[in-house]
Amino acid sequence: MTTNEERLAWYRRMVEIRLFEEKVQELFMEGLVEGTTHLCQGQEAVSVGAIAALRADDYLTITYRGHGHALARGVSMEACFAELMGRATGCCGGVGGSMHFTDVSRGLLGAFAIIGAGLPVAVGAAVSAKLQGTDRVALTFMGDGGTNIGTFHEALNMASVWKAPVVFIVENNLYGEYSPLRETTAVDDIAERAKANGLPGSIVDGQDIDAVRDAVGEAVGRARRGEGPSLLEMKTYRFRGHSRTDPAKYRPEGELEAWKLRDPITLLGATLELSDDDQAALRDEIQQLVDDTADRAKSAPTPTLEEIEAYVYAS
Amino acid sequence: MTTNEERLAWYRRMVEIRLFEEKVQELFMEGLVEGTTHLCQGQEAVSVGAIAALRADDYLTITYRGHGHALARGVSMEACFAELMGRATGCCGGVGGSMHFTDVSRGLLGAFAIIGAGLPVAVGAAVSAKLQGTDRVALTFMGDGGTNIGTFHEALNMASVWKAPVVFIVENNLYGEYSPLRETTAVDDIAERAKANGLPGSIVDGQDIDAVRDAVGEAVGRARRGEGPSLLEMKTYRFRGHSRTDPAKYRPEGELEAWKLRDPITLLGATLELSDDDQAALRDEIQQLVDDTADRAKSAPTPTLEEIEAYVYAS
Amino acid sequence: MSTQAEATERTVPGATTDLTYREAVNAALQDEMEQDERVLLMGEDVGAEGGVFKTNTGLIERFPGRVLNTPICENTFIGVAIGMSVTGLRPVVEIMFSDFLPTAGDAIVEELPKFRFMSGGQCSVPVTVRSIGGGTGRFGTQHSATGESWFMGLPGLKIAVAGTPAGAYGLLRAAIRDEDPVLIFEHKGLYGRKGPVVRGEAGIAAVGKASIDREGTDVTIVSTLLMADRSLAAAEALAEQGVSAEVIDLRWLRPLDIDTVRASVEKTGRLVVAEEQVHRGGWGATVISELTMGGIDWTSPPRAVSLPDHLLIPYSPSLEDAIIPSTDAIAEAASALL
Amino acid sequence: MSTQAEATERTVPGATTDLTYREAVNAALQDEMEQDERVLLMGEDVGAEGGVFKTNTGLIERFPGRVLNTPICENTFIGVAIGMSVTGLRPVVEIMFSDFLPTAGDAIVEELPKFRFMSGGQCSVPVTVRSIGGGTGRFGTQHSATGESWFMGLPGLKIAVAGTPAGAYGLLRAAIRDEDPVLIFEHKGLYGRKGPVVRGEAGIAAVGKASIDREGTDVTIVSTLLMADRSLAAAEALAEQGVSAEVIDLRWLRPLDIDTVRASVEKTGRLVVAEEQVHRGGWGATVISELTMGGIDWTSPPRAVSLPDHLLIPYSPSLEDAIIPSTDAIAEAASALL
Ligand SMILES: Cc1ncc(C[n+]2csc(CCOP(=O)(O)OP(=O)(O)O)c2C)c(N)n1
Ligand SMILES: Cc1ncc(C[n+]2csc(CCOP(=O)(O)OP(=O)(O)O)c2C)c(N)n1
Ligand SMILES: [Mg+2]
Ligand SMILES: [Mg+2]
Repeated sequence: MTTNEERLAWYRRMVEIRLFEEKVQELFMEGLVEGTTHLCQGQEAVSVGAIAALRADDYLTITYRGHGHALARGVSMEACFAELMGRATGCCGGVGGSMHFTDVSRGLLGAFAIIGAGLPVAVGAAVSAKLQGTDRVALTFMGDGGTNIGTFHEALNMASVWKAPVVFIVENNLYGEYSPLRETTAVDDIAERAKANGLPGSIVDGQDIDAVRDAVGEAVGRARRGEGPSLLEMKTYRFRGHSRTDPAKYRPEGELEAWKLRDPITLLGATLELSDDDQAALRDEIQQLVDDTADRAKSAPTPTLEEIEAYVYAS
Repeated sequence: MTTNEERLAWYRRMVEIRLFEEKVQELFMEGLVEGTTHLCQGQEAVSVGAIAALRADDYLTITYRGHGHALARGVSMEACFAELMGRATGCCGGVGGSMHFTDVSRGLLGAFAIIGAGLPVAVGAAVSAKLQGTDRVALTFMGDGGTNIGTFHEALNMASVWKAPVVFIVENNLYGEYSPLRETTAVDDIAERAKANGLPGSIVDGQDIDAVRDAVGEAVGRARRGEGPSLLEMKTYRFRGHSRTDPAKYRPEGELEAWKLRDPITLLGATLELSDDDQAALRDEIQQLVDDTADRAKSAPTPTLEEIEAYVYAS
Repeated sequence: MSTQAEATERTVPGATTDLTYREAVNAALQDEMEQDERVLLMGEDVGAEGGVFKTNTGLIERFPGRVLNTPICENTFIGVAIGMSVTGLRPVVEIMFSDFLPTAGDAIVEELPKFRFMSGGQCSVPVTVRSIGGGTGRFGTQHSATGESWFMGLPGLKIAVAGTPAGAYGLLRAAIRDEDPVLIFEHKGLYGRKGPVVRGEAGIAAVGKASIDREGTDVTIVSTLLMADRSLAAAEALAEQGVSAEVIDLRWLRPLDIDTVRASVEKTGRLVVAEEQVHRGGWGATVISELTMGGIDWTSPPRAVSLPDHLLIPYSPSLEDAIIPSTDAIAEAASALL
Repeated sequence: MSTQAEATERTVPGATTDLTYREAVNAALQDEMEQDERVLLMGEDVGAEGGVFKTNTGLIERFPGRVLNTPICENTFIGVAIGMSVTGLRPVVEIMFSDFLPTAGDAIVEELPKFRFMSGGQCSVPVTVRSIGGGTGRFGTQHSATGESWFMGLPGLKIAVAGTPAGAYGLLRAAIRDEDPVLIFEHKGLYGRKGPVVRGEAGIAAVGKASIDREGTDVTIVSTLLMADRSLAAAEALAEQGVSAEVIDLRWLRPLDIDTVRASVEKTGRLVVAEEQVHRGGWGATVISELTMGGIDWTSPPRAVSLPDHLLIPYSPSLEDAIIPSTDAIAEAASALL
């Protein structure tokens, strides 16, 4: 179904996200990015694969770990870099920072730094689409640890009861901050939690972008046909610590290495039959793009207090 | 296992609760009770049967629909009447009212007017008992509608993860206020929701006090042996509206009548082989007790502001 | 049931009629839903039986599909309303008792006011949250707070408080039309109170404008909700003693109409704030602080008539009455300034 | 990691030593857990790696079974702490960022303060909730609030705010020992700040007592948290200009030590409140209101240096710096009064 051209575009996008986030680390060292960041390295197949299943007029909400999702949705890389550097040209005018990448023009309604907060918003967008007689669908991303907060269940239940065209994507990367899933979560498979709220839940290999795309495509189709919400648990892994300051020493030895063997970029690359040279060339090209884009973003001004005052109230 | 003597005591207690609540309605008409009340008529087998499975040193938390539970736990009927009339001799010194019947000396730690709020407290008491090396158990009661609030899932998950000796009793009376279960809740059987949080859930006939006592006995035993929490869904029905002002017109015709055929008092009475005369005599005796107790309660003084000031801070 | 819907329907638009505070809420919902099909009402049991406080009578019949009963999950359904509002709808959320607002604490503190800002102004969030608070109902400690000042320190929100039927009508309509999130507080002790309401556009309140409900020259009484009602009664009593009290129903806590209050106090030199909340952390303290910082010339130090700082709201009826500021207490505080 | 635990362990009890604010928190937890085995620490990721802000270093090793990592569910784990506290334990709950307090809104507003009262005084609720707030970290709109005044209008609660290492140590120990629920606010911008701490009983703060951190005669500056630190720096700068400023670290918002503030302002006649929050609805407004109602004789009208009322906290570093009251801004406000 998916053409190899599209799959090559996914590959490109995943490499872009990976190198974008590498660059973020660099900019941090240079003092151009401050505060905190939560990288999604290792999880790129989830954002790129899932968002590939959406239509341009669909909605989505994401989290503080949202660089990849924003880029996957086509938010301008320059606006993302500018946001991280607090510039007026940032995707949130420089006031949001790393945790709030938003682009309403692309249906990306918000990125939330409070666990669980994005789910109800996605349910609301989905219900809204339905009430307005469109067949738009909403997608919402969250983490495994976040399924322990009440809002998760509340949102699933409401989506079910109101038959909202929404798809819940849980990126199960095995940890919530420093805590392994097992220590905080009473189930091993988050998909189990769907049933308690009357919706289908299934488990997907989050490192395999084709599997992600197919599963999300199916769920989105179901939602679009008015058959209701569903939940997909993506088994994945973050290659970095939880946030910038976390060296992730709590991981058992060998775990990271094992998961790196299933790097989603490598896995997709292998199926694309790209030669090592092709891959290297593509990477170089994207690296250049990333570096140039970051440079351009740097040169923008920071916003003024007058500018941002207009962001508080609409009227 | 249960002797007929005990079962007769249950019967008595259920009649007491029933007539207590009838009296509350009367006192309302007389202007002696104000505000609101949430009667448990029809659900008496749940409170009496479940609490019969507890030890005197166990803990429990209840809700605003808690008259029956407090009486079942042995809280003095006079203190309950006095509380409803806002007297200093009330079980909460007159400041709590109908929604907060509490008796810490009996392990009845609190009655909550906010949906879901009693569950974490019960989990905390259970964890506390465990950490302090006792084999005490906590029981917590809630309604079906209340299982849609996040705290419900949060509390179940924490109980599971921490293996807390707690038993969650959901009194599924088919409605949350004016809303039938189906309209707000994505599952028909609340017991389904246990699995999402890694604990066993089962369905019990809440009109059959022997079934209630047995199921709760088993769950309490399990908790006491350190085998973890569980959830029991009691299928039951409230004979009255949600609260004092609700005539319950939203019920489909015949529903109430059908459930009245399964009045838990009648059902237990039948197995006790009490003659009609015996039953009438018992009822009369209890009616007298209820009337006398209410009269005594009336004569107590209301508290002073100085008295209740001491209830705010302990130090 | 239908009598109320009829009562409000019979009203001629634009004309002044006497409505109860409850009817005024109902009329505002009706009129906004009629005029703008993007407006929805949602919350727990908002449909059947006209809702728990019978403010919604007739709406589910008149606007099928636009009155939505929710499960019990305040935090989530306000979040749902946010999602609706940024995609073309204008939801009105009912929170049955103001004491349940903290259950939705994240949605109210972190999401509603910040949503537009965090995006860099990409969207607006026209959500109205109605909530019903206040004492005198013998509902006890967890069902009697006004909650009116809990969220006043949150830029990004607007906050309205309805003290009269006219306020209940005009503020609710203004809230629904506003592009920003508005919390609007109703008082359950006022639902039966009757008063004049201008139905229609002319009756819509101006955002951020306090209402001078009675003019006077000796002392200013600033109040909200039930206290607005009692302050008017206190002013009557004061008039009999020859004291001319100006009564201001604040109507908005954010934006706060400090100018109207200042102008009044510049005239009277004296101020009583009458509030059904503890003074600390509330709008009353804010009003006094801002006037003082602005260098007002107090004829005598201002006073607050408030809930006691060392007590919670008890069930026991006589005690509940004893702690909620009475008409007499307000009048006495005003007299004491002269 | 272990260096910090060692650092605090090396301290001789009773002696004054220089500790960082972070070490002071750690020492308070250590000392209370050492002395009273009913004390527990619980919250998200409080164990591993010393917790997110490294305040808990060494505790999980030293007190096995008494440092409990929770799932992400703030409302529930505060409720769990209540259940523990009424059955013989003394839990200390960590809420990682003060912005997550609203997530636990019901537990904080409706349960913690009311639990004892609603029972008619049958039990006490010795729960301590530590939460870490404040700006300067570039954490953006949802992770930078101090939140200090959000709950100040709630009888039944006690609220402490730590502005110095001595406060961080002494207030936390006082909170844990108190029979009532205490919210204690730490400021993430202060963790690295060093200052003298009296370790041991003598260092435990008195409940409800503000601290005069610097004496002066011309102007009183009242502050909390990071602003306490900046107010001291402002007082230094003012001294160079020949202005003698008295700096009060309020330390408690409930009970509020209005007497200490009043005594100071009676002496100086001038007041600046320096607060990392908007003025409206906060402790600064309350302090000014209560002094004014008490009839204080202002030499010149008091001033507030606060967060802007019309802005939220932005990520962009230069803007964040621009809105959080600076040492200069505090000094200027004080100078302007003279
Ligand atoms: C209500 C709330 N509590 C706590 C936090 C702090 N926090 C941020 S991320 C995180 C872990 C989330 O884990 P998970 O959902 O698995 O997502 P991941 O970070 O692994 O993508 C926590 C506890 C928060 N942001 N919001
Ligand atoms: C957080 C919160 N939201 C709403 C309410 C109002 N309320 C009180 S009882 C109730 C229905 C509860 O239904 P259920 O859990 O089935 O218990 P039942 O009353 O049937 O025993 C509601 C919505 C509340 N008390 N708390
Ligand atoms: Mg995770
Ligand atoms: Mg029910």
